[in-house]
Amino acid sequence: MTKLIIPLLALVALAFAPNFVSAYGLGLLIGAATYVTLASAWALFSGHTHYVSLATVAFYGTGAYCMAVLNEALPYWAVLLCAGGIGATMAALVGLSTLRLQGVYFVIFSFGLAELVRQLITWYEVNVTGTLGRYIFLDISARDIYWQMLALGAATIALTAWIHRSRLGMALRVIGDDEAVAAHSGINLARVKLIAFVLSAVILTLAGAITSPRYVYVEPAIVFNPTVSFLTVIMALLGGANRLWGPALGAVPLFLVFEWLSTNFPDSYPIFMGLLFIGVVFLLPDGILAGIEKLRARRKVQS
Amino acid sequence: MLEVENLTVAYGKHIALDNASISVQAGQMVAILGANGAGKSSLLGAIGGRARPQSGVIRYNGQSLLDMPAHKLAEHGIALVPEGRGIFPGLSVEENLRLGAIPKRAREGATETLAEVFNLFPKLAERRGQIAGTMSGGEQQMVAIGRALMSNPEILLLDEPSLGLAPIVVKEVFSALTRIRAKGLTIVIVEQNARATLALADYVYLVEVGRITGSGPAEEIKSNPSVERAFLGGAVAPVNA
Amino acid sequence: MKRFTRRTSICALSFTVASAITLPAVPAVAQDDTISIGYAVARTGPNATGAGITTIPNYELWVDTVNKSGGLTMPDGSRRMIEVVEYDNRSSNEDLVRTIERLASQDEVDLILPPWGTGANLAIAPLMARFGYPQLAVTAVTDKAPEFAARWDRSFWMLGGGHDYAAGLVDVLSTARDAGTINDKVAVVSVADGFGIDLISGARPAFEEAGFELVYDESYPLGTSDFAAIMSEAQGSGADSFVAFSYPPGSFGMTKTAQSMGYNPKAFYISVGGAFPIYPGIADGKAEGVMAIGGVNADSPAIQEYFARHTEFVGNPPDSWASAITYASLEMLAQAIERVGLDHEALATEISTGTFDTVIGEVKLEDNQLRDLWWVGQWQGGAFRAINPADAEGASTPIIPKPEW
Amino acid sequence: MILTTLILGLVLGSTYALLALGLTLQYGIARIMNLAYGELTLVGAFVLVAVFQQLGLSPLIAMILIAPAGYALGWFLYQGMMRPLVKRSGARGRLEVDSILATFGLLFLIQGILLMLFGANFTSISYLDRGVNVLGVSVALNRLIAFGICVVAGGALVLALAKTRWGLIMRAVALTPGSAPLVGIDVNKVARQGFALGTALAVVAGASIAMYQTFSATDGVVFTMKALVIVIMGGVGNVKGALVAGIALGLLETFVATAIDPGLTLAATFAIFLVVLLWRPQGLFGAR
Amino acid sequence: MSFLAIEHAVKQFGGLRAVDDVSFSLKRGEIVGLLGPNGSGKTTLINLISGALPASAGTITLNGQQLTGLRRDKIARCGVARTFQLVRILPSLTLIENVKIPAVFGHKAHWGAAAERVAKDALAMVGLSERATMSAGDLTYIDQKRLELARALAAEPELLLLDEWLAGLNPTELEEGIKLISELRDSGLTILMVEHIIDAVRALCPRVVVMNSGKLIADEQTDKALTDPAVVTAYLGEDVDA
Repeated sequence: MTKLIIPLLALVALAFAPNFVSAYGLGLLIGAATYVTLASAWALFSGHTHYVSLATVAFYGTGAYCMAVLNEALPYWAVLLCAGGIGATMAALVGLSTLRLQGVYFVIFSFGLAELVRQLITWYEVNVTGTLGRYIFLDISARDIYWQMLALGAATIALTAWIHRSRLGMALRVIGDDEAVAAHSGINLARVKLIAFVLSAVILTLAGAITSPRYVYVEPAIVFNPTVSFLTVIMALLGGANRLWGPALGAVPLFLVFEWLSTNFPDSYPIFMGLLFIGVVFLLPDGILAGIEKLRARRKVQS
Repeated sequence: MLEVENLTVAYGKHIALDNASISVQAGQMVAILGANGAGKSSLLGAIGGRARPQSGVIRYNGQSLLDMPAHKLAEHGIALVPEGRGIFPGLSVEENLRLGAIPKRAREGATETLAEVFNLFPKLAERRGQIAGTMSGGEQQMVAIGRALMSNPEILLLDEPSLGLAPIVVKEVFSALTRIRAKGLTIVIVEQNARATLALADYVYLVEVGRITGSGPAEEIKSNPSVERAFLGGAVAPVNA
Repeated sequence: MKRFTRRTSICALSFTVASAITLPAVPAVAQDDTISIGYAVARTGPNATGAGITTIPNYELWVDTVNKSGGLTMPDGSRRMIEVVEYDNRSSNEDLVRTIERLASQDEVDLILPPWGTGANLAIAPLMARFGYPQLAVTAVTDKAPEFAARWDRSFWMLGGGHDYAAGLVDVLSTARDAGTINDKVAVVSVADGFGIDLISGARPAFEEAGFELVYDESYPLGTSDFAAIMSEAQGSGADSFVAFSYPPGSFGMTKTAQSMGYNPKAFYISVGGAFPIYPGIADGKAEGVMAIGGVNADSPAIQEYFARHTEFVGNPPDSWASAITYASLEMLAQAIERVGLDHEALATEISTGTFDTVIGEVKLEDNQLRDLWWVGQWQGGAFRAINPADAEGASTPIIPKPEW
Repeated sequence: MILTTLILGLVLGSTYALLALGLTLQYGIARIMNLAYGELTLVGAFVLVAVFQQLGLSPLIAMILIAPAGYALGWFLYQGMMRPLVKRSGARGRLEVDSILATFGLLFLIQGILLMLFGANFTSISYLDRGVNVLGVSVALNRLIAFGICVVAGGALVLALAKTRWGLIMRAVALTPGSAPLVGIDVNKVARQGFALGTALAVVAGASIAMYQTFSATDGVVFTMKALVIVIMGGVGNVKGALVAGIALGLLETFVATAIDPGLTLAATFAIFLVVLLWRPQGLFGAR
Repeated sequence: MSFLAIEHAVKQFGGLRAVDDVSFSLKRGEIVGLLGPNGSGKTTLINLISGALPASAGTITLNGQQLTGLRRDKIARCGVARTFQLVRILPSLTLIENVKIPAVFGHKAHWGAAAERVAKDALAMVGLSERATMSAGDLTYIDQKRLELARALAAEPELLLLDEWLAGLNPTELEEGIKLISELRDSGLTILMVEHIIDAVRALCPRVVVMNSGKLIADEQTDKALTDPAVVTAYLGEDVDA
């Protein structure tokens, strides 16, 4: 039971946090909550299966676009519903055709997918609707966005926790360890991967829809920014993509470090980011949590 | 020429070869016989630099081979034909053979060696342009042996050259080995095809479950029932006799 | 073991969050004898190029000029030095929005200067309105400017809308057509983003109304690097006028492609980038007669002085479209502060209603918009001169047909 | 009209092919999926411009200097950064993901350095920027030179791979690295050579692009993506495939731009790419 | 009526026929050894039965249901469990988790307490109960083999395919292993085992099928097969007159 109480208390504390921080603090909270959500949702699929997906922004951007297109036609909750549905449909179509690709092919495919979606939306808007930039004038405060994102992030982590205990999570872990054993044990590889991919995609899409009102102006080049995909991957990997709290633990400090770097060293920011990336790959290949455990195990052995 | 002392090879927690010692004289053909999974390939793999032994000594002409990277062996006149042949399936027969002559010791006279190999395996000469991967198993084995010969070796290590081949092809391969041996090359051969090997070898080691359980001149071993036992068992009484 | 790890991770998590929240609690105390001015412009990412040419050099030049002269003058006659708080928005609206929040609520700067780009300016408009800062949205081209100015009454839109530029261009071409120098066929390409779409959707009806026929009309995606196919189609279309609603990479690429393939339309128009100081170099010294968006009154002493100062400080001349306006907006800001001080509301009112003396001449906004703009310019004798509106003071006469490359 | 499309497409495609050659070597021989490839081409482009503008060196002569410098750069990158990853990964197949992540870091690192050194501005030079009549179609001379560089570099590479001992070793490692030590090939050395040569080709491609195209420090990803598409279409490690796929892509883009809609060129590129990935992941010309 | 029926099974790899028109059948409750020299196609045949590879031709049926053409997981859910030639455990999972998987996803599809019970029973069967919460990666080789068998058993299979499960064990372990399999046999499980340790085959299997170069060369009583000249030749090769 204590396992549940601490996260719940933390969640309540986080929910009240906007009362105690400046607008910038709230902005940081939103950013951190967004990346925790993205990284956790990414890890929901990729953490155990080891499929490195760079399609995060394909879904995130689609969510933002849904909000931009539909916000005047439908009530807010209906837009979110639509965004989730579109994300799920897209993920199902993509998943059905691509989840048999392995390794680097899947990585490249997922990256190409984000580009393709962006190009197609651009072409459609230019040639069919004749407008490209869209405006989101919704009466939603930063606080509302924060609460929604916090809820989505909490739901993602809760869902992950639940999946870890469910048959689905078990199947995902087995697939990550050894696909052949998984299949011979009776696991339907395609279905399991597809379900996880779709769940992850729905969350990513919703995250995009929820944050988009903050930017007022939405354009494909803005919402399909590939950096989002890359950041998500590195955050999840830094914390440990196959642990429940790993992605969150990677997202929060990295987000803050990037924020600090970009405010203090705007010129050399990419250099730091590059070095950080290389550092993670070389020093913490399995993430912080695994690193801590290893260290502790070593200490245990010594003592 | 080649001394192996107290060699132990383990894969993770599985000990494949336990404390094995063999000795090979120049010009000899030494056979290592045993059933599947007995550890004979591990022995050859350790000599050929494909498996890292846990302990033991491998000396070749007085020099230790343990710290030598696999690609340096060819330069020292050691040619390995591994289990599964290790050819380049995407390249042509001739390219495979020419790759064999990469070591410096083999470059001079490579043309003559190639002629010799074609002489030994006329089939390869006919099909020099064919992509090796599209050939039959026996032909691929010939490519592998031919390629090893191209490196102008002093010692040839063969790992189950008869593996998965039809009996008629096995005959062909072994008749080629006879001719190679006649040229005075030192050969170490790992086989489960005991009869063909025994007919050819000078000296034999028997391997059972990771240990060397017997050795002697081929003539002696031939008449020894331990060979049959090494392959077909007999120690445990059959329950359903 | 497992549970322990989970708990530690939660501890770590809450710690980091806590530090994130308390971090901003240490305020950067604004000293009384300085004025802190913040901006978050793209130094990296796709917007960095535009910002690096048009926005950042002017901000730096202005701050340097003001501080060298002893600081900004306050209504009481005292002088206060400018202290700059500068961030990189990484060309990402997400980072931009948060940085503005940081400038407003943590750094508590006195004034915030806008970022480069239409999307960026729109993204921060609600925030600026909420924090009450006046927003001098210079590098934002939008037809909805009147709407935005009404929605956020402290925002000022200073670069017009796509329709304005399109209409100006059509005006130039109509005059030439009526004079019989060009035929009534036009080949037009546009970049597929908000800017390009705004211009082309303004241009289509304007061309039609003026009796032009669009014989080639295509859009190309951002990131296109090869224009050989497009230019060859345009060349084969029989049009005397080539019009590109393009961004710098496209403007440059199309120029070079047209030159190398010997495509010599009588009127050659490109958009962003055409007024950049590096353009004549890119056109291999053959920029004469090329028309582009924007323009300056090259004969005005104020502009000449500004160009000289900019060249000396930055190392190269400014672009001849939005640079001068960016600088002018800063001069307006300084004069407004001198008149009413730093109170945001008073400042906004003053900018909205006052008249200012700037490098682009005397400026007075209409409905929070700068309407007194140059729509079309042309390279003439090594300078990029404004040619439309033709009746405005300082307008040069267009050279049509353009000399061959 | 068809002739124009053909010639323009061919010239464009040759640039793409040249761009992809290095990447296919790096991935095919060194087995490093180098996401920083486009940044390496930019290094070549910026160096060419710097050398041209500061020292007044003719780009063609500069190219002769840039190529070996690129080789050295690649050599050190492999030895310093990739080799430890290769060593660590062993047989576990981690290398793919590790190299993707590490070169992603490298991407930012190089981009940051380029931004610091050269700024974010568009850069270009004018060099032999005049039209030449090719079968009635006007093509820029500098593009023809780039086409020539592609033909020379690509042809030399194809010949060297097919006819020399060195080429045979390269192909052997590319196809069956596991068997290479058997014939005395030092796989590490060959991988390093492959990576270095790939880097040399990257900078040469960048330098030849710089002769006629405007670019900025943030353009690397575009080059990487194009090169990746071609490498996958041509079959990883397949030099001839990369040449053919590069030219095919150039023709396709030109065709789409003239016959369908320039707005769909990039979408067509990616769509083809995705189709190839799904239908023939081994590439259009891959035998595996 | 035969329980497992293999009819004219063929597997072609390029120019190589790894399994060449093999037919034989098993009765329910029977234990049969699958013998043959290295490279004779035994593991490939196991792969065809378990669905790891699709057959090029022929049919395989279990209890009247056709297995050929089904996906691996479907075949597993039909009640076929297997071990692997090179032991494949799931190193990041604990022992009990390893074993639970087929209990959960196999043809009985247990969950919760039932799955737990099946998994525990399977671990108990191979004598690993006390280490149930250990990480599988920390096991010794023989224990990994045990774990793999336990995992196959937790599927509560109708047909168990063992691929050289006894290989690599030392003599003491070997005896234990033989005992374990004989217990399984006595419990009525149908077993097809690839094995090289002839003593073990003699001890366990009354009947063997022997393959060589992809073809079935013998299907008879074990002691008869082992003296069959064709089988002996397959193992020892033909006499070559040098």
